[in-house]
Amino acid sequence: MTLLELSGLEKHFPVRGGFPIRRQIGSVHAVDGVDLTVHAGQTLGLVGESGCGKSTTGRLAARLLEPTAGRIVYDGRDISHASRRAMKPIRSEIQMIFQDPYSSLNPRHTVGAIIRGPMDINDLHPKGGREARVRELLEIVGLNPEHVNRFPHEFSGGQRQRIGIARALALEPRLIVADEPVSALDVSIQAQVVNLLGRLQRELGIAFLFIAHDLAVVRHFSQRVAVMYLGRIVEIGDRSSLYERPRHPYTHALLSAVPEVAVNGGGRERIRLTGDVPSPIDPPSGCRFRTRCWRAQEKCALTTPPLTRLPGNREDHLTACHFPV
Amino acid sequence: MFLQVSDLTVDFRTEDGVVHAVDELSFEVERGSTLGVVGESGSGKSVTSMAVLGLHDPRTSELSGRVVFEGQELLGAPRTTMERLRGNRIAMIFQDPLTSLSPFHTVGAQIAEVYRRHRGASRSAAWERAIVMLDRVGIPQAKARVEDYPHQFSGGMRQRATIAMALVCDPGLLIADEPTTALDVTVQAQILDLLRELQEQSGTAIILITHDLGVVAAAAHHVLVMYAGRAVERGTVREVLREPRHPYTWGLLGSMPTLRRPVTEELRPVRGAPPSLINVPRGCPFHPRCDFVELPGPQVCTGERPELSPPRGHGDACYLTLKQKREVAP
Amino acid sequence: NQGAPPQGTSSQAAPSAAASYSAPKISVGTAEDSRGPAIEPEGVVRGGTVTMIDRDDFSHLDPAQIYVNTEANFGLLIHRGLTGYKRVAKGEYKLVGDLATDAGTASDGGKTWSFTLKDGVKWQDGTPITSADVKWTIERMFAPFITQGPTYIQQWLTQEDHRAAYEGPYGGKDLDAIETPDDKTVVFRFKAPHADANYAFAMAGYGIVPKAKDTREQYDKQPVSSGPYIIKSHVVDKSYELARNPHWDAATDPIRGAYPDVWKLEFGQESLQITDRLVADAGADQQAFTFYALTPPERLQQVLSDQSLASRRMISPSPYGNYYYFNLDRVKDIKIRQAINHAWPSKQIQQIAGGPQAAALPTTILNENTTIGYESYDLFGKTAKPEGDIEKAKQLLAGSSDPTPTIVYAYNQTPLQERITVAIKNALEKAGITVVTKPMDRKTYYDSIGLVDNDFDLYWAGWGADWASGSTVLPVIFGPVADGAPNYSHLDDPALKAEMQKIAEMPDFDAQNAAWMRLDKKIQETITPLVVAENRIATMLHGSKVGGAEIDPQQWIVSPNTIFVKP
Amino acid sequence: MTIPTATLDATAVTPMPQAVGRSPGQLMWLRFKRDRAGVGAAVIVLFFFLVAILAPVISLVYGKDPYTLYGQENPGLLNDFGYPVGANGGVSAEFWFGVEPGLGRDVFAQLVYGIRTSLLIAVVATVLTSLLGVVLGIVAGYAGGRVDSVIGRVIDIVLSFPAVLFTIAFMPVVENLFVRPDEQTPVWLRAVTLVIVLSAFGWAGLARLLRGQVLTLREREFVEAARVTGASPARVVFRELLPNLWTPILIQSTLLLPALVTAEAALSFLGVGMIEPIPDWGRMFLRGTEVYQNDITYLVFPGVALLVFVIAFNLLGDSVRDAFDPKIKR
Amino acid sequence: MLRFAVRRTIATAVTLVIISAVTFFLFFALPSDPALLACGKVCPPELLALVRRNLGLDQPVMAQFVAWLAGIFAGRDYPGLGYCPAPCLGYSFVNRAPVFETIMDRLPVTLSLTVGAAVIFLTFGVATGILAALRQGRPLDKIASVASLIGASVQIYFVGTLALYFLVYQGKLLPSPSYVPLTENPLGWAAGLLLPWVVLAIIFTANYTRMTRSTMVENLSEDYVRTARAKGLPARTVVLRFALRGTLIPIITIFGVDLGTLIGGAIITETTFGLQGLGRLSVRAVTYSDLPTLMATVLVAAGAIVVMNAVVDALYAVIDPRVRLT
Ligand SMILES: Nc1ncnc2c1ncn2[C@@H]1O[C@H](COP(=O)(O)OP(=O)(O)OP(=O)(O)O)[C@@H](O)[C@H]1O
Ligand SMILES: Nc1ncnc2c1ncn2[C@@H]1O[C@H](COP(=O)(O)OP(=O)(O)OP(=O)(O)O)[C@@H](O)[C@H]1O
Ligand SMILES: [Mg+2]
Ligand SMILES: [Mg+2]
Ligand code: NI
Repeated sequence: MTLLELSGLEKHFPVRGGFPIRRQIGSVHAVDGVDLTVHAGQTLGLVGESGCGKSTTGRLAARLLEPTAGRIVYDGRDISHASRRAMKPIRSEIQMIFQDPYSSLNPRHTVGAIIRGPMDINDLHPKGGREARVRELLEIVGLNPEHVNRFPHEFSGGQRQRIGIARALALEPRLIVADEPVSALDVSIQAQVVNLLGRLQRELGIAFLFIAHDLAVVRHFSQRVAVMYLGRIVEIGDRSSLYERPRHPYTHALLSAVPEVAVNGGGRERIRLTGDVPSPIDPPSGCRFRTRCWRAQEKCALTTPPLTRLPGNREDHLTACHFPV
Repeated sequence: MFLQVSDLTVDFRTEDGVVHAVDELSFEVERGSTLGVVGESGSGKSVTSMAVLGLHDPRTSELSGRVVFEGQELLGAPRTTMERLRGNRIAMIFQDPLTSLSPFHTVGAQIAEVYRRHRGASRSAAWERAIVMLDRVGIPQAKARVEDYPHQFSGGMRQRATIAMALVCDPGLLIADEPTTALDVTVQAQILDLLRELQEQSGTAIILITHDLGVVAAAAHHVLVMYAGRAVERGTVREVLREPRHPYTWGLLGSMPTLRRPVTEELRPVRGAPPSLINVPRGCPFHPRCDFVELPGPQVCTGERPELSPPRGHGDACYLTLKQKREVAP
Repeated sequence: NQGAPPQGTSSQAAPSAAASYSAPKISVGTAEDSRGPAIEPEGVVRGGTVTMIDRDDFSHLDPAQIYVNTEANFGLLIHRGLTGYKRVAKGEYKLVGDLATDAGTASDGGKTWSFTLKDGVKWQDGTPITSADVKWTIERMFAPFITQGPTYIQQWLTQEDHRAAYEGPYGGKDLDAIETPDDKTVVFRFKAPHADANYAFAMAGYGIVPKAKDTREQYDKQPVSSGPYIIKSHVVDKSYELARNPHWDAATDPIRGAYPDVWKLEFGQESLQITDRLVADAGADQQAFTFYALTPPERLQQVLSDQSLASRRMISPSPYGNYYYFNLDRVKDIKIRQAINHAWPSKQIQQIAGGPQAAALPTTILNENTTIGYESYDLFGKTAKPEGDIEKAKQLLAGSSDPTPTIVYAYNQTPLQERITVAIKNALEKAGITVVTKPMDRKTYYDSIGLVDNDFDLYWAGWGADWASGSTVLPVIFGPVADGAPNYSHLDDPALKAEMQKIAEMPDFDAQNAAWMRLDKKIQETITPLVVAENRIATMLHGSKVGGAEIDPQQWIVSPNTIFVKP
Repeated sequence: MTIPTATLDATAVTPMPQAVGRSPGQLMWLRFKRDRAGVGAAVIVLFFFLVAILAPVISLVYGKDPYTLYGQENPGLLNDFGYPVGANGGVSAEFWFGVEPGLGRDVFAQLVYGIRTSLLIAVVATVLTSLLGVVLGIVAGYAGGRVDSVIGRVIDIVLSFPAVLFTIAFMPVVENLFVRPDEQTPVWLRAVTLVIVLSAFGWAGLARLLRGQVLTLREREFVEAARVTGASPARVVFRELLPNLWTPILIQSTLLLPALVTAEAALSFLGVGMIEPIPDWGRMFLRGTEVYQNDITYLVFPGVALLVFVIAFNLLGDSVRDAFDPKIKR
Repeated sequence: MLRFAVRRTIATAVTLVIISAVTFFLFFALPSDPALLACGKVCPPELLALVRRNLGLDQPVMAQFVAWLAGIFAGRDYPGLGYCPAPCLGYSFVNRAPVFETIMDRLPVTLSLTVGAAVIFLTFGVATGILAALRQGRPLDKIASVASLIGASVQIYFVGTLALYFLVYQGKLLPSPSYVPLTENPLGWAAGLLLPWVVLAIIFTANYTRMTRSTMVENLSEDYVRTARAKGLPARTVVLRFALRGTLIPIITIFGVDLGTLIGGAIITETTFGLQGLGRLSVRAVTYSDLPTLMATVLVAAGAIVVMNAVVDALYAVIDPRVRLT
């Protein structure tokens, strides 16, 4: 069942400049035509290199940003341009977990205040009162409920991320946009948090849009995975299909760049990309990956490959490439 | 031995107490080989590398032990000696390519400066050298980019520039402190390849510091696993990754998600949080988070602190017997 | 005149009985006295550069605009007039002819005055000064752009509203009342007798202006010199440099010594700093002195008790009158006015101003120093009880229309006046008077109290005689009641007016002065329109290499005429 | 949907051992307490406040008030020049700090009452300035766009406006505006005018600082976290941002206060401070610089009092800043 | 760079016009009538009207402001007073001179005072700041911080008065402060201004010492400084070429403000030392309701601050290549 659907979603940030009067002279095509769907109770992983527009997509999905174009349909309702008031009933259903466990918690609020905040704002009266609910949530995420009156700085990174998770859970959301929730954490703590999220999903049936740049982590937590490059989805598919039979050269490159613990793993073909991600202000024409793609041909520059199912792929495995691997 | 560190201890005096960042750490590096140092955040990896270069502020830190490089004792060596060695025989690459380059000077100037300082080269010769180095680390159109400022470089290019800067005097030892942590996977792969290439060309010894066992597997010959400022396991890459012996190494390996591990399986994190370095747990510092303290008996793990054994080859600091380890190892 | 804006204090002074100063002797000199050169001070040396330090630059250089003593004093260096005061000895002056051969000849009972110009008097360009220039000088003073200078001669020649009678020479019309029978003679015909007209001509305001070089408004910036110096450079509000005028001949000038070759004037220093500099007497400051920077009360003790300064000290009581005027429109009961006079804390104010050596406590309206034939009286027992007689004041109040009156006291808000106000309030309140103190903005102080329809009961103002006679004091401060006019009491009494008119026209100068003195007492006795305030005694210093420095007791400023520089 | 409770092992994570419950305020207090200079300064500042509050009591016990002209009423205290007769400015058992030259008031009583004036004006102006600065700074920073540029312009203009000239010119005008000509100018009017002038020109600096702070805070993820739960802009500003601005606000105001005390003294110097007979340090100090050659005592007492006061306050401000700034190690 | 210059010039001009307008209209609200002051003691109404007309005071305020503004660029004619050529800031009836002349006369004094003091307090402040940072926690650091605290707390009129008394009048160690044009006598220039410079420096140095120290401490722990040390560069180079560079930004920020304010006129300093600079000119202008002079000093004061801000912004880009000038 589709819970959230993004179609043709675009977000352009204005670039100001010009002379002598400053005006908009261009725009950052942070998100430039993204189509993806999140199924209820499932996780969609979103990976890609830094700056490719993952966070922007996540913010759009949580309606923290207003899309430039395209549609955001949540649970059958178009919320692309919904006002704050119109969003009110849905607000509690879409929550967010942030990348930085340090800056995402207000250093001047106690843990209790942080977790209770969303309930205050949305005027929720859970059974047993908010205080009890806060304690309950702390317990759920594996923190000592006695710590409600402490401040964020008294917690380690992993514990803080749990506080962030508890805050997101406070409104009993159906969808959580998790923007790189584990990137800032140490490996051992990262594993704790990933396990926690997995359990929450299983037990509470929450859907996740899980943003990360680490393909291995995404693989562990997502049923479906989308690969993003320069504002577009280049490949999206079921976990096993995508990891085992990636079709887009970029997905290939990403996967082969992940260092493996297994010594002399062998067998894996190693693809080394050269050069950098082009500027999102002036993205390449046609297929955006063509400037770094070893398979690129003339056609790639002329037409933009559509995100389609390639022959030999499973039904929901879509790829945007003219010359797939 | 090329570089021999023995019983290195680094303490920091802070407001809250003395931080025992590194505690009687010993290791060695052979000419032309790579030593991977792994451990979670705060385990003392960076402090160790900075100690080798003598970069700690003597007002807040206290160092003891021995650091012998090419037969020369570095701990307590006069400042001028250290200044002559740094950037010349021993070079360092830092974790964050954005902040470790001076934003105020051109990339070329920062590279050329090292060359002039240590080789007494002329301005133009040093500049030429900078271009050559940038070219060597794979910066396209090095001639044109040499006059750019760091902020005009992308993250990957900046890290290449720091590598160029480190290698400009053909150092015997390169300390790379998490050189790829801040970078994307594709760039990380490029950088690791580059380091390997350069090592093959000039036979530089490398200390590669990271918390990513995958990186170590890809780039190191030997591994040193650190926990709370101490070495808990040491050996060749194959030994440590294939047959890890210390429960902490197990934990590290277990918490790393990989592309191969079956997805149905949950990750096996090390439980708990890293220890305080001010009140390091008595005995084995890992015992509060260790699942196997009961096996050798709790008094044992909290009592005397375990040493690396055996002293050479694949060693670990744990009271479990090899047999016990084989039984409980995941 | 009202004197220059006071420095370091806003109160000005008259002599005290205790002080050992005698009032200056002023008499009219003969033609012989009017010959140059000036009498040399002892040990005079010619040449050198002298420096004068002061706070404010002069607002006017056009003689016709000069009324303030500082400007008049500076005018001595560049302007000459028909008559002037010649220093004969210390404290002794003679009114002599300056450009004129003598102090003038009156005829027609004082209605006609004639002067003859000396030979060899020249402008700075070498052209001779003629009677036409003198006539022109007076005529141009009728022009509308002349706003500041004295008006006596103009009024005497025409009428009280002299501008209405004649619009000045620029339209081509001349004034018949001035005759120039030849190049050397000039005759003034007044409407009424004025026995003291030769004193009036000694005012700097009647310094002459060359007819050929008159630039009207611009003349105020670049005057033509007839005196011993010419202005070499002038930076507004900052400095002057004067060099010798080659066409000035000492033999024609009985007044100006003009000993230094170069004058440097420096402005912008507060009197405190000037005093400190002169006390220090370091480097170039040894050749420095000040025209008008009185030693402020804060430095008096030091300056007066330091014996090493004795030779460089100049002391002179103020020739001005300082008064706290009652607004007669508001304080109508004479008993209250007299009660306040009795309660007045003169001694306290004196102490705040720096003590008996800084301020005298006069009891009369007319100033001892500038009144020929001065006689003292003490109506309010100030000599016996300078600190005020509260009991007497209470008695008077008890018998008045309002035993607990409220008095609105307006004052010029300077630090010193603030402190004086504290003492006044303190004293009057002891007598049962409620004092409302109103600090006024310095720059609009005179404007505010000058309004006839003001809301204050009591306020300070000063006035000084323009020459040594009551005729330039009483008829002025009790003159017409108008906005901006110096009759701050709003005393408007026809009988008094008539009496003053009568005295002014008395042909005998001495009799006139005696009459002014009697009127002074009568006014205080019968009307009590003011409280006579403390009068400051100036103490000034000069550098150790400055000679001949002396305070002109009439102008209350160091005269440039006798200054010389020791090598 | 119900959430099952206690599905997780709550002990999976052990709390960090050194994390004892301390709020930022408590932390600040702890750091502050350790700063001996700061505590000393705080004690002095407190002392000044106490003296200000207890001025009437002190005056009663001391037996003198700041208004009576003792020197003029009792002959023998002041000499002919108005200077105290006794040595050291007339310091005696009766007049602890001597007698004022000229008017002969009691210096001690004046100083004690003078604190009231200085403190009152400075405190009120500080509060007003901070309020204005905080409101405008936060609004500019948070609203951004046009509002920001308008406020930014106003800030620029206020900062480049010649405030002192303005004050000198308008102090009398304002007074004439509010007081009927035949009424006593109330004491508070001058004080109020001073406060208004000082605040009107003082807020811009703080606003600019806070605007910058808000700009960075706005980008912090906790603001987004609040917005994602549906928080209104008002809530974001007051509940999320404001608490984070207390530190700069507090630091600024503790440093602003002494600056205002000196500013008030400087205005007195230029003749637009408090008028006689209200005891005022600025004016006493100014008078001191005039009479110091004969009566240095009269300069020393107000001078030293003002100096100690301002130094103590600045020191306190510095200490508060240090206490709030974990980066500064002492 | 050129774009920046043009854009900032426009912005500066706009700001200055606004400030001028505010000043103009505010001071028009003053009760004292400039014409009355110009007119003199005895001032009949017709004469007053004449003065008004000559000074242009009979025009509506707005027209007067426009005339004043236009005069700056086109010059202005005053009937009865003559023509005031192009940078005409008006004609002062108090000084009886074109304001521009007076300003140009005072400016060298103020500039000499400012620049000399600035050189002292900048070099001295930064040097002690660096030393304090390097000797963090040592006696020198403590001394520097105590000294700077005291420096920041004292008043110019306090230090100035005492310095004058002890060094000039009593000690006779220094000549009494005065201004001699630099071109005339460089030594006399320096000697005459030495005391004001030093006194100003005492008060300003403090700020720089503190600022330099704290930013320096921060910068010394920057990664790139560590890199520089790891490169084997001598300590001196590390400090001066790397750590100091980042410290310069906050320093020039406050330096710009200080310089701007000082050029606008160090009122109290000039009063204390009897120097004839813009500060005293402005106070005098206020005291005498000399609107044209006042406007001009305000313009110079505000202009100095605004221009210094622009210069500082431009310097940011010179110091830090990351800063883009727009
Ligand atoms: N508010 C904004 N204004 C202008 N540009 C923006 C803004 N937010 C993001 N961008 C730009 O949009 C692009 C995509 O940014 P985004 O943060 O979505 O990337 P990301 O994939 O999340 O990267 P990362 O992995 O570094 O977090 C980047 O080039 C970024 O600079
Ligand atoms: N200058 C210092 N003063 C006090 N403590 C310090 C200092 N430098 C490092 N430490 C402490 O020493 C410990 C080890 O730090 P180190 O930087 O070596 O860790 P690391 O292993 O490099 O971690 P990371 O992976 O995060 O870089 C940490 O707890 C750190 O807080
Ligand atoms: Mg992101
Ligand atoms: Mg590290
Ligand atoms: Ni493609």
